[in-house]
Amino acid sequence: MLNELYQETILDHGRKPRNFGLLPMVTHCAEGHNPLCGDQIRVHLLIEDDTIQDISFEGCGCAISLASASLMSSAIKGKKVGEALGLFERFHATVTNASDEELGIGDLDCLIGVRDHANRIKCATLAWHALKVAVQSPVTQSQELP
Amino acid sequence: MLNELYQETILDHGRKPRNFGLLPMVTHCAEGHNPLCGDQIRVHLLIEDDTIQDISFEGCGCAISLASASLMSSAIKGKKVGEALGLFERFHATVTNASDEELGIGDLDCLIGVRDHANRIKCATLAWHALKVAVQSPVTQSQELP
Amino acid sequence: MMTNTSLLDQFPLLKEKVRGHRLAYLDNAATTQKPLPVLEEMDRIYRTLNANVHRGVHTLSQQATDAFEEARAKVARFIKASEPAEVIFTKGCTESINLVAQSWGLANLKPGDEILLSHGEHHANIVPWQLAAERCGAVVRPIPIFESGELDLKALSEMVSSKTKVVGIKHVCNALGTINPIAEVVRLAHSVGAICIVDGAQGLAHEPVDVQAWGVDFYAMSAHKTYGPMGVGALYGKRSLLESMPPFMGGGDMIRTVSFDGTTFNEIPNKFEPGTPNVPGVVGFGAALDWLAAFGLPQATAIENDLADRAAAELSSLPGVVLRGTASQKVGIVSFTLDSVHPHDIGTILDSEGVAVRTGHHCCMPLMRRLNVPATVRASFALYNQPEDVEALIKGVQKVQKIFA
Amino acid sequence: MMTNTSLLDQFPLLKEKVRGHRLAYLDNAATTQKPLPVLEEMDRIYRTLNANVHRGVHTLSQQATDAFEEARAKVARFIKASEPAEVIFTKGCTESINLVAQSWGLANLKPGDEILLSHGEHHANIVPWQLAAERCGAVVRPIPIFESGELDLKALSEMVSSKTKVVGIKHVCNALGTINPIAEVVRLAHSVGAICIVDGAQGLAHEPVDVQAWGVDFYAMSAHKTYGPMGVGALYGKRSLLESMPPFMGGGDMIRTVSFDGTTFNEIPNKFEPGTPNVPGVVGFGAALDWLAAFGLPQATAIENDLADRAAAELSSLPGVVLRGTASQKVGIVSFTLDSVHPHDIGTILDSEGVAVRTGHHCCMPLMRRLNVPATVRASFALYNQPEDVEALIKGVQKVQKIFA
Ligand SMILES: Cc1ncc(COP(=O)(O)O)c(C=O)c1O
Ligand SMILES: Cc1ncc(COP(=O)(O)O)c(C=O)c1O
Repeated sequence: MLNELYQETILDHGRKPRNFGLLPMVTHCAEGHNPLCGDQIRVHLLIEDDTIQDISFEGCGCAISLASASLMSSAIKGKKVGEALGLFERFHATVTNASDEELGIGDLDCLIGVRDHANRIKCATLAWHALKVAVQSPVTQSQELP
Repeated sequence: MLNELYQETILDHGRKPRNFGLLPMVTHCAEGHNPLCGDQIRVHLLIEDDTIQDISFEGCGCAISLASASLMSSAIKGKKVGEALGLFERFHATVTNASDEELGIGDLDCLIGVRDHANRIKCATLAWHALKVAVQSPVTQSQELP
Repeated sequence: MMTNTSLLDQFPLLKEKVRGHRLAYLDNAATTQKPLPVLEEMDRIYRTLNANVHRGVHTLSQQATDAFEEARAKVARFIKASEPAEVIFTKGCTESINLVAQSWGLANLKPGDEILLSHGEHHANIVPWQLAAERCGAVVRPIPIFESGELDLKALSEMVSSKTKVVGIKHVCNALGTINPIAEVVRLAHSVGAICIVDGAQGLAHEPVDVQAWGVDFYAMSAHKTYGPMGVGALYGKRSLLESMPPFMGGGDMIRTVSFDGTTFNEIPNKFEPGTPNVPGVVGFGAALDWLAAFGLPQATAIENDLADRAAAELSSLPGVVLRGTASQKVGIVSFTLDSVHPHDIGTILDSEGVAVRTGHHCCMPLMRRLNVPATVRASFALYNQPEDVEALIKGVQKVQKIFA
Repeated sequence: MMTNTSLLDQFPLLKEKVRGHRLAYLDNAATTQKPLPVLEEMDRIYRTLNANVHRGVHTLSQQATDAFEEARAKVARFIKASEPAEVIFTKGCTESINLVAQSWGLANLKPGDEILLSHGEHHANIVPWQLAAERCGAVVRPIPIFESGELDLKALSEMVSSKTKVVGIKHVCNALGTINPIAEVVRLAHSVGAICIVDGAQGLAHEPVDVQAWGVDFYAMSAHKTYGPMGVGALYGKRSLLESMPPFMGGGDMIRTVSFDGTTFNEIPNKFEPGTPNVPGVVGFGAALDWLAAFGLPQATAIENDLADRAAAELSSLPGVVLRGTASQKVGIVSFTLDSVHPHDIGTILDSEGVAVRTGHHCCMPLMRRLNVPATVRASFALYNQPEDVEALIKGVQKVQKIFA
C-alpha cells in the first residue's frame, strides 16, 4: 500500500521538482496553504490566448505536495485553461475514490496511492486548488514584483 | 421512610406556621432563598441583651421549609443568640447525617426524616441560614418600613 | 395506542427500582434515557478508534475524523440544513445560544437595539442575551404570552420595528409543552431585518425540524434531551451568518495561522470548534438521531401525546389540580399545580412512589411569574413511557392529597 | 525498568492491529487511551443513574448530583486545591482558558495592559488572549524561550512591569516536553500584581500539581489527556478571583433569580456552569484521576521517561535526525526532524508500520517559527507504552531513511 504512494516517480519529483521557481512573465498567480502540515505552494501562470503558456511554482511542503505540484505543472503546461481545470476535476475524483478512471496523462497516475491515505489528499491536491484560484486571479504590475 | 418526613407535626406547622408575619419591633432581619423550589423566608428578630426576645418570619415555600421555620421560631424564642446558633449547628449535623444525636428540643426532631431526602435539606435549613445572617444584620430605621 | 414495551430492553435503567418501586421516569424534558445502541456506539469509539481528530496523520485519527464528520452530516440531515458545515458542535444547547449571543451579538448589537424574547423562554435563551445587551447597550424585551402558554403573535407583530435585531423563541416550551409557531415568528423577525434564533432543546426529539423551510437563522440543540449523550450539543447557523461572525472561543483547530503579530481563522465549522472535540459524544449524538429516525418521530409523538392526554384528563378530574399550559399545539408535557400543596412536596412524595418528575421553575422564572405560580410539577413523556407510568403518577398525586388532606 | 504489561488488558485498543501491524500508539499528547475502569464507570452512570443534576427533587437526580460533586472533590484533591468550589467543569482545557480570558480578561484588561505568554504556548493559550486583548486594547507579548525549549526566566524578569496584567505559561510543553518552572513564573507574575494562568493540558497526567504551593491563579485541564473521557475539562481558580469575575456564559443553574428587569447570579462553582453538565464525563474524569493515582504518578513518569530516553538515544544515533527540545526537565515526549524529509511524509510511513505519531506544528506555530522548522515528528509516551513501541518507532524511521535515501 505504502509502496504505491512513495514510488520512485514521486520521490524524484519531490526531490527535484520541475518548474520550480519564478517566471520571467506572470499574468496570474495564487497561493495554497495546508495548515495540517504547513505546506505552502504558490502557483505562477503565464496565460495567453486562454492557454497556459508557462507555469511555475514555489513553496515548501511534504514530498506529496511538492511532487504533485511538479507533476501538475508538467501535465498542464501548454494546455487550455478549461482543459487544465477539467483535468483537476478528473484528478480529484480519482484520488478521492469518486472515480476509478486512470488519468493516463503524464505521470499523474502515480499519485493514485494517496487514496489509501485520506489525510494526504489535501497534500496531493494543494497545487491544483491554488491553480484553480490562480486562473481567476490576474496579477497587476505591482503584484508581480513583491 | 416518607411517613417519617411528612408527619402530622410537620404538616401542622406547614399549614399553620407559628410566629408568621411581622413584629412590632425589629432589631435584626435577613432573607433566605432556595432557588431550587423558589422558597423565600424572611426572618425578623428582636434581640435585646443578646437574647432573642421575639421572632417572626414571612415568606412562601414548601411544607418542609415553612414547618422548619415555624419549628425554629418556637424553639429559639427567648434563647441567647449563641445558644440559638449552637442549636443550628446541632440541627444541621443531625439532618445532614453528620450526627446521630437527637435534639430533644421542642418538635425539632420531627424533621430528622429529611435525611433520606438529600435534596430537601436546603428546605429544612433555609430559615436557620436566614437566622444566622440575621443576627449579624442589624436593621436601620429606614429598613424597618420598606 | 401503539405498543413500545419491547423497547424497554434497550433502556436498562427503566427496569431498576427506585425507593422500592418500579421507576416511572417522567423527567424526560430534563434529560432522556439513552438506548443501548447509543451507549454501545460510544463505547465502540473508545475501544476501537479513540484518537484526536483533524490533526493526525495516522490511521486512527483519520477514522475518528471520519466518524466525527459523519455525525455532523447526520445532524444536518435530521434538521434539513443545506450542508454539514452549517452545524457547529458545542457542549449543549446553552453553549450554542451563548455562542450566538456573544459572537453575533457583540459584533452586531448597538445601543438602543432591541432583543425580543418570548416571556416563556428558558433562562438559557434569556441570560446570554442580557449579558450581551449589557455590553452593547441593547435592550431585552419580553414578547407577551397568553395564560395558555401560547405566544401572542399579534403583540409580536406590533413590537417588531427597525430597532429589532434579534427575536428569540423556543421551539417547544420545556415547562408547559407549547409548540411555538416558528415559521410565523421567523417571518415577523425577517420582516424588519432581525435574525431569529430558535432554542430547539425540547423540539428535536418531539417535533419535525426543517430549518430551511422555516428560514430560521440559528437553531440550538442538546443531544442529551434527544436520547443522546450528555455534554454534546449543536448549533445550526446559516452559512452567510456564520461566515460573517467573529470566533467565539480561540484555540487549536479554529485557526489558519497563529503568530504573535496576528492570527487568521479557519473556515466554518472549524472556526467555532477550537480544541479537542467530544468525538465519542458527537458520534453518539449521530447514533441517537439515527435511532430516533428508525423508530419514527410520528410514532414517538403519538405515544407521548396519548400518555400525556390520559395523564392530563385524569389529573384534571382530581380535586384541586390545576393544569398549567393549555395550548392547542403541545408535546407530551403535563404541568400542574395542586391547591395548597407546594410542588416540591408533591415531588418528594411522588419520588417515594418511584415517580420521577420535575418540580420547580424549570429554569423559566419569568414564565412562572407570568402564570403567578412559584413553581409547577411537570411530567414529561418520552417514547418509552408506558401506561403504568401514568397510573403511578395518578396514584402518587392521590397519595399527596391524602397526606395533605 | 518497571513492567506494565499486565496493564494492556485494560486498554482494548492497544491490542488492535493497524494496517496489518501491531499498534504502537505514540500520540498520547494528543489524547490518551482510556482504561476499562473509566469506560465502565461512565457506562454505569448511564445505565443506573442517568439524570440531570442539581435541579431534581427525585432520587436519580440526587444520586447523579452526588456522583457529580464527588468528582469535583476528586479533581480538587488531585491538584491540591483548597476546596471543591474552586474547580469549574468545562468541556476541555481550551474552554477553561477562554473562560478566564473572556470573564477575567474583559473585566480587568485596559488599553496598554500587557499579557505575557511564553513563545512556546499552545494556540489555546494564545488566541483567547489575542481575542480579549483586541477588545480591550491590551497587548500580547511573547516571553522568549531558548532553542532547548526552556523559558528565558531572566528575560521574563525584565519584561514584567506595572503594565503586566497576565502571565500565561504551559505547565508542560506538548510539542517538546519541556517542564516549565511554574513556581518561579508565578512569583514573577505576582511581584508586579499580575495573575498567572497555567495551561495544564500536558501537566496533569505526568507531573505532580500543587496549585496552592505554587500560588497559581488559574490552572486549566483536559480529562482526555489524562486517561479520562473526551468532552470534559476543568478550570481551577482561586476563590477570590472566581468570585470577583462576571459570568462567562448565561443559562440555567448559574443564576439565582432571572427576570426581564435583571438577573442575579449563583455562587461558584455554579456561576460558571450554566446548562446541563456532562455528568458521566465528569464522573469518568474523577475515575481516571483515581485510576492514575492508584497506578502512581511517579511510576508512570518513570516508565514514560525511560522509554522516551531510549527513543531519543536511538533516534539521535540515526543519520540526519535532529532532536527538537532538549531541556533538562522534560516529560516523556520526543520531538524530532529528519534532514530533508518532511515530517508529514515520515508520519505516513510510520503509520503504515502501525506507529501512530503526530506530525505538524502541534498547535504551536510561533514555537515552530522560533525553532525554524515547519513541523516536527512527535512521539509522546504514556504509562502503558512498551519497549516494542520504541523499537517500532526506530524501525519505522529507518524505513523512512531507506525510502528517501
Ligand atoms: C499544551 C496544550 N494546551 C492546550 C491544549 C488544548 O486542550 P483541548 O484540546 O483538550 O482543549 C492542548 C491539547 O491539544 C495542549 O497540548
Ligand atoms: C427549552 C430549553 N432550552 C434550553 C435548555 C438548556 O439545555 P442544556 O441544559 O442541555 O444546555 C433546556 C434544558 O434544560 C430547555 O429545556
